[in-house]
Amino acid sequence: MIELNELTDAAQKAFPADKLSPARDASWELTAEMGWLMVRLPEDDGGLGLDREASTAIHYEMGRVLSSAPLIPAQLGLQAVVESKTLADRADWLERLSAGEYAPLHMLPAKVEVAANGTVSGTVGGVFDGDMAVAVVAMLPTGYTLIPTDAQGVELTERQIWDPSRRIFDLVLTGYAPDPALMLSDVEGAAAMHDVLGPEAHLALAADCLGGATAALAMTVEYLGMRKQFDRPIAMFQALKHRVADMKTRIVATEALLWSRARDPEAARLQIAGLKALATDVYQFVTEEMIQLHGGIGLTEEHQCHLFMKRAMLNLQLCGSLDWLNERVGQDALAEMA
Amino acid sequence: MIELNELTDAAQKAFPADKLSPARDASWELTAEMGWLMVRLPEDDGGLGLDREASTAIHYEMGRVLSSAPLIPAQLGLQAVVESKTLADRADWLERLSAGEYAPLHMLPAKVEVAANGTVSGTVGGVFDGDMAVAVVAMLPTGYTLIPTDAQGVELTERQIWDPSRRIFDLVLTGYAPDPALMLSDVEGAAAMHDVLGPEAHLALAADCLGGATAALAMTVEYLGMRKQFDRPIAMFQALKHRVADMKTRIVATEALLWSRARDPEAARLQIAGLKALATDVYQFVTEEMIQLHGGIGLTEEHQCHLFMKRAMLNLQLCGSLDWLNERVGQDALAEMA
Amino acid sequence: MTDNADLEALRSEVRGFLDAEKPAGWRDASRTQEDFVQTQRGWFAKLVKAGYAIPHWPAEFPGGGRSLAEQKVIYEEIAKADCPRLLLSFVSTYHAFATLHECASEEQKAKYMPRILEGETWCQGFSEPGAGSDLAALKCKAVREVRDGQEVYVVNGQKVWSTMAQFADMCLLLVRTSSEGVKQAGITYLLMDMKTPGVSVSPIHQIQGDEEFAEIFLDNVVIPVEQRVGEEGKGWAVAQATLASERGLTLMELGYRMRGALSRVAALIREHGREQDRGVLRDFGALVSEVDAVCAIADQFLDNRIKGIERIGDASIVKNSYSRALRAYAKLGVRLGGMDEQYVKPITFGDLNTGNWMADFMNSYAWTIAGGSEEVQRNIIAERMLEMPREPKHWTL
Amino acid sequence: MTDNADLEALRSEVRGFLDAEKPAGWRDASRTQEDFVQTQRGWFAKLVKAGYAIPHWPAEFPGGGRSLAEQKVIYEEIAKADCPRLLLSFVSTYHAFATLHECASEEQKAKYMPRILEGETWCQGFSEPGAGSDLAALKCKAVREVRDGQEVYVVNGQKVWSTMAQFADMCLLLVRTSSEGVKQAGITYLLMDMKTPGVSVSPIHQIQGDEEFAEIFLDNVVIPVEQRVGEEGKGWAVAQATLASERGLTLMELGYRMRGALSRVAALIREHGREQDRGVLRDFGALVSEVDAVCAIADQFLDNRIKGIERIGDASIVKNSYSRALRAYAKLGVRLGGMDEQYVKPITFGDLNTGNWMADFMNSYAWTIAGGSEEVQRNIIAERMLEMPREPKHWTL
Repeated sequence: MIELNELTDAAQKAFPADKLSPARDASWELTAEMGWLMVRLPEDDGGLGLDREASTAIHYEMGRVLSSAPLIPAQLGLQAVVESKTLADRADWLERLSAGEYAPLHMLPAKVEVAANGTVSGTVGGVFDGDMAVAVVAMLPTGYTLIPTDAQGVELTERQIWDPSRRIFDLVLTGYAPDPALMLSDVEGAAAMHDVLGPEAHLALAADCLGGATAALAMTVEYLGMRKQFDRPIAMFQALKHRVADMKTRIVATEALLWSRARDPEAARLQIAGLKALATDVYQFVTEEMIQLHGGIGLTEEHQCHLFMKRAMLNLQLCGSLDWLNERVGQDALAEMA
Repeated sequence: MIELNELTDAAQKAFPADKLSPARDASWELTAEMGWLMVRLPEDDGGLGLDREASTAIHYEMGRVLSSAPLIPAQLGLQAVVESKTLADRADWLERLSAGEYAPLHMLPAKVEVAANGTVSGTVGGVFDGDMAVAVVAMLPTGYTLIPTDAQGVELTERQIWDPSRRIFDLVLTGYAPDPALMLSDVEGAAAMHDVLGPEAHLALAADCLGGATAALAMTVEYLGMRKQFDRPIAMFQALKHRVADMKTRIVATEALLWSRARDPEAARLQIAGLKALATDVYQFVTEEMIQLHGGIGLTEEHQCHLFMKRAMLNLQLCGSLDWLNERVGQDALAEMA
Repeated sequence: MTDNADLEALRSEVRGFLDAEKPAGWRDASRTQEDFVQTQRGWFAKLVKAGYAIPHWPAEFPGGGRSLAEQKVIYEEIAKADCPRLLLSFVSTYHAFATLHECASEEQKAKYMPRILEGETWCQGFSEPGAGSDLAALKCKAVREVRDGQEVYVVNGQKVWSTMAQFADMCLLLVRTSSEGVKQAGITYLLMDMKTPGVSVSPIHQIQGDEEFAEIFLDNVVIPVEQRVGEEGKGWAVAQATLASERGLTLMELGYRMRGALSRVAALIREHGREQDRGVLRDFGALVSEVDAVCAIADQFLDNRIKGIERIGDASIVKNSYSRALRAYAKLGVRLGGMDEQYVKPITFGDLNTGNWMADFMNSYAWTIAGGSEEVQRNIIAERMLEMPREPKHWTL
Repeated sequence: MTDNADLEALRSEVRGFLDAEKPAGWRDASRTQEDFVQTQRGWFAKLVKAGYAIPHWPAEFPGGGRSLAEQKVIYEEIAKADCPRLLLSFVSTYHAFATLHECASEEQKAKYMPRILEGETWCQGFSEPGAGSDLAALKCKAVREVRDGQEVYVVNGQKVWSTMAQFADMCLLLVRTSSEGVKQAGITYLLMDMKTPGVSVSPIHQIQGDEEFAEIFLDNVVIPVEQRVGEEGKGWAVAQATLASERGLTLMELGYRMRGALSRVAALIREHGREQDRGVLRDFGALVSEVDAVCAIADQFLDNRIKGIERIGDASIVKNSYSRALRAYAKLGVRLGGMDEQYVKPITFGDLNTGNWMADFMNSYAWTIAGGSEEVQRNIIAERMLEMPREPKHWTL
């Protein structure tokens, strides 16, 4: 518990609330310095061996400042390597990654085909900050694998996205021949690995959403208290107060679920998927209200409202959309309650 | 236009707003006296030959006072007879019905089976005020037909419903042998007749909803102005004012669509189905807000709020539920926009 | 605080009790108000005997002296086992108890506490027709007189929304003894015997058919001064003790019950053949997660109370989260049930997630209106948690 | 009023014109602000020539003297033919025209009306950073002086949310000439040449990439007294004429455009293989009916204006209905488009239902915020239509 507070305090000091989306490269360095790349690395592998609650706390803080450093994909990539039972140079990779080299898990589906000769062509989507990646952890039809970004038949193409706090690349494969030494799992192992990585990704994204939503709410409350119309602070208008109260209520309840899931090692995969769905829904709701309650200023790039909204909209699509996740949660609950 | 105002004025005089859900039998007699049973009967058949706008105006007013007289099913039953090309004693029936005899169209699906010998067994649902019906216009697998309520194998069973402003019966058929002389259509003709009756039913129900919603809004505004809390009328609380404004906005916009459809003889079947869906949705929304804004008193039977809510909830289910109708409207629009 | 092993031991002890003693078919035995009262009294007596009815009372009472963490375990298990809620004895064991325990004289305590354990039913006479959420605006008038040599209050007025007053033996009564100064100042707190001449009770017919609440009419009701709790004119402070006595446990319990009752929605989906309807699956999935969040926030609220770090407004957030989810739950049921739900079915008295969807739907409004409406909770959250300005006290148009 | 046969004749005449002259590929020719301005100017000139640009002007102007019913026909047909909206010339042909026509001197009319027809662009200098929906709280200060023997106003201050001010030749400017009395009293109305020294314009970067609005900075700008409309200190009344000049036609036009653009949602449903998703079909169906209702209410509003039976608040209802539907439309698109919509696509300047769903979604907020926010409209509906009490003027906490 104390450890968690320390993590949070340190994060808030390193990334102060008044500086949204600080420069990526410096943030990434700071992230490495803080030891956050090693938080979830087991102690046996030279890491800190902290649990989900710790990483959730960090992702929450990074969400709060709309961090541009790709800590979530980095953590997931590292975890894939940790989990791997087939990677040849596992120890070497772990050392490199915890020292700051970057091998992200991609956060959007891979649309690839495997030719008869085993080469792979197509696009692996959602590679955050591909420009600084030495390799990408990709889920291919043949299993999870590390794909070095400088390998033959591999190209990274940046895709312009609405969210200015992050950068996304496609990993474009053209007859890429996967290196057997870099396989992280075979086909059978892929499902098990997916069951590990999926909930981690969802938990991290939910934390990002709720950190962001909390910051968005605070900014909105502050603005309403400051801005005057019709000779009074607009915070005095009850209709606006009630809307802010609903923002607060939804954030706080969803946050309670976040911590409850983060602390529960038994939480089922779809329980965490449902949390991610709910958290993204709340984040969108909060940022929509934020824009409306800010009035005209919220529609200008000069103000920071839109950064929250655009991040919320992107989070809705990462690792499964709201529709997709809710449908699966519903299906699963239905089956369970048969 | 003037004619319409006259109809509306007469209706408001005959059914004053401060007397909700007046006794059924007296209302039914009054309805007949007002000539409303003959409104849509063509002049050639001895009726008033008025158009949809006129009947819509009347149904709107009847919705406003939560009328317990079954004018909608009566009008639809009459129209089925008007449309019939096969009914033997058509003229005779028209005379009887316009004189006040009651042969309603049922407003919920028939779940019946036809035996090899042509007899029919099962339940025809949604017969309003079956106790006063001489016959029921039923859509059977063999076509539309008049089923006399005193025929062999025919029984009416009242079903207790939440809505206290109306009474619904099941028409239970047990080996009922349809009378060929009472057939209103054959199987082929049934679809055409359905295309006529469906939009009429939807338009009438939409009018009922919007009349009711308008009355519910007026009662709510009055209550808020009267009721004091924290030393002021609660109508002063802006959060409540904004909710009332949204009630008003949704009602008025949907009402504009009601009149636009009522006046347009070319309106497509699914356009009117969509109107019914929207109007029921608005009615539910308005009555939910009505209850909440009335506070505790709205939860007691002594107050009239619940009458509106229960009627709104039943209207949602008559002649196609919200889900069912929206799905069809969506499907149709999708096909049309191919 | 109690350590985890102890809590788990208690948990399995409670489970054992519930396995053996869970009242079978209690819903069917609650289809009328009278049956409901019967069922409730029997269940309360069983819990008293087992030592689970009053875990929050001091240790001198059998079954008392439990930590909040222990209380939570007991409530959780009762909810998960889907046993009846202790509705009829709620006012006596929580409201009356807290009032007596914190504010009453030793004589009053000695007289009433044991009677509560024996099953005496209490009701609360706080709300009035004109006051609503503005409780302190109450008007029920008490005049101090001497009658037959005894100092008494003569009370006239009306109370409303009194839970189960029609079955109550005693009433926690707020009256106005003065109209000077601020409205909170002239309020006095009395304990009233419901059999006193001049007291009449009339149940409120609720729109879903339940009669959970009643009106109390007071016509020259004579109450001895000894029945006063606290000083004259200081009743408002006593009322705060009454009102603060419980919230967290109930909402946690109700959250778990709603979580369990999600299976009713699942059954409805199957019954109506909507298993392949992706829209319905999504709506159901979203509801499942929302209900999970309600359980989590109610849990967290209790944990914070246990740790002593509860803040103003926390309870409002729990209440609004719960009532929002309850509404969504009931509305989904009404929608999926279609026309079937428009036909009246027998209700279960005093139950919330009954699967009688229209009744549940209408009942859900009790949660957004009673006990401080949703709107009042929003004010609290905005003004007292987020420190936005309060509504103006004085104004002109 | 015009009779139906005449209206139908006009309708087919307009259709004939649009068939022949509809600017092909105008969306692709509006991908940059400059191209957009070019496209708009060309289309306006064409409409002026055809006599459809200023149907609401008096008959002495070519193409003027049309009834509101005729104007409606022209707008309807332009919308249904999916031709560009006349955005760039909107302020000049509506706001500037109404102001000149109703309140200006003969000299002013004679000078400016023809220039508008020739394509002169006007902007509106009303809103200020501190004022928002509380327009009369404006602070931009004008001091009357004599300079070089001429009576002038020297203006200092800032305006914001001025549509297309970066391309404007002239500005309808509200300034404060006095701070005595109520805030409405000290406002004066000026016509300002945008090329006057001290005027600088800086476009506002909107969050969806458009630059429809600009800020205007006024640094010792000298405006001759002859450029004043109405008396000094009476500018608020003149501003009402400006603001009342249009609302109905635009919303009717936009309603029809949204109705037409529903096919974009249909295309999206097919593109993403959601044709069998019953939830999506329902959401789409509900949206179709909601948009139909928007068209109906906008239509009815105009009909009521034609009949002279418009009431206070009607316009607010139309605006909130439209903006609610527009939001739902854009959100459904963003949702159905999924990740595809998170990648930036080229926007169409000055367009609303572009199928660039994230841009449309963000742009939809302009309709709930600008021109009297959704909240201000709600106040108008509650207070002025439903006669609920206004917000208190004076208060203490």
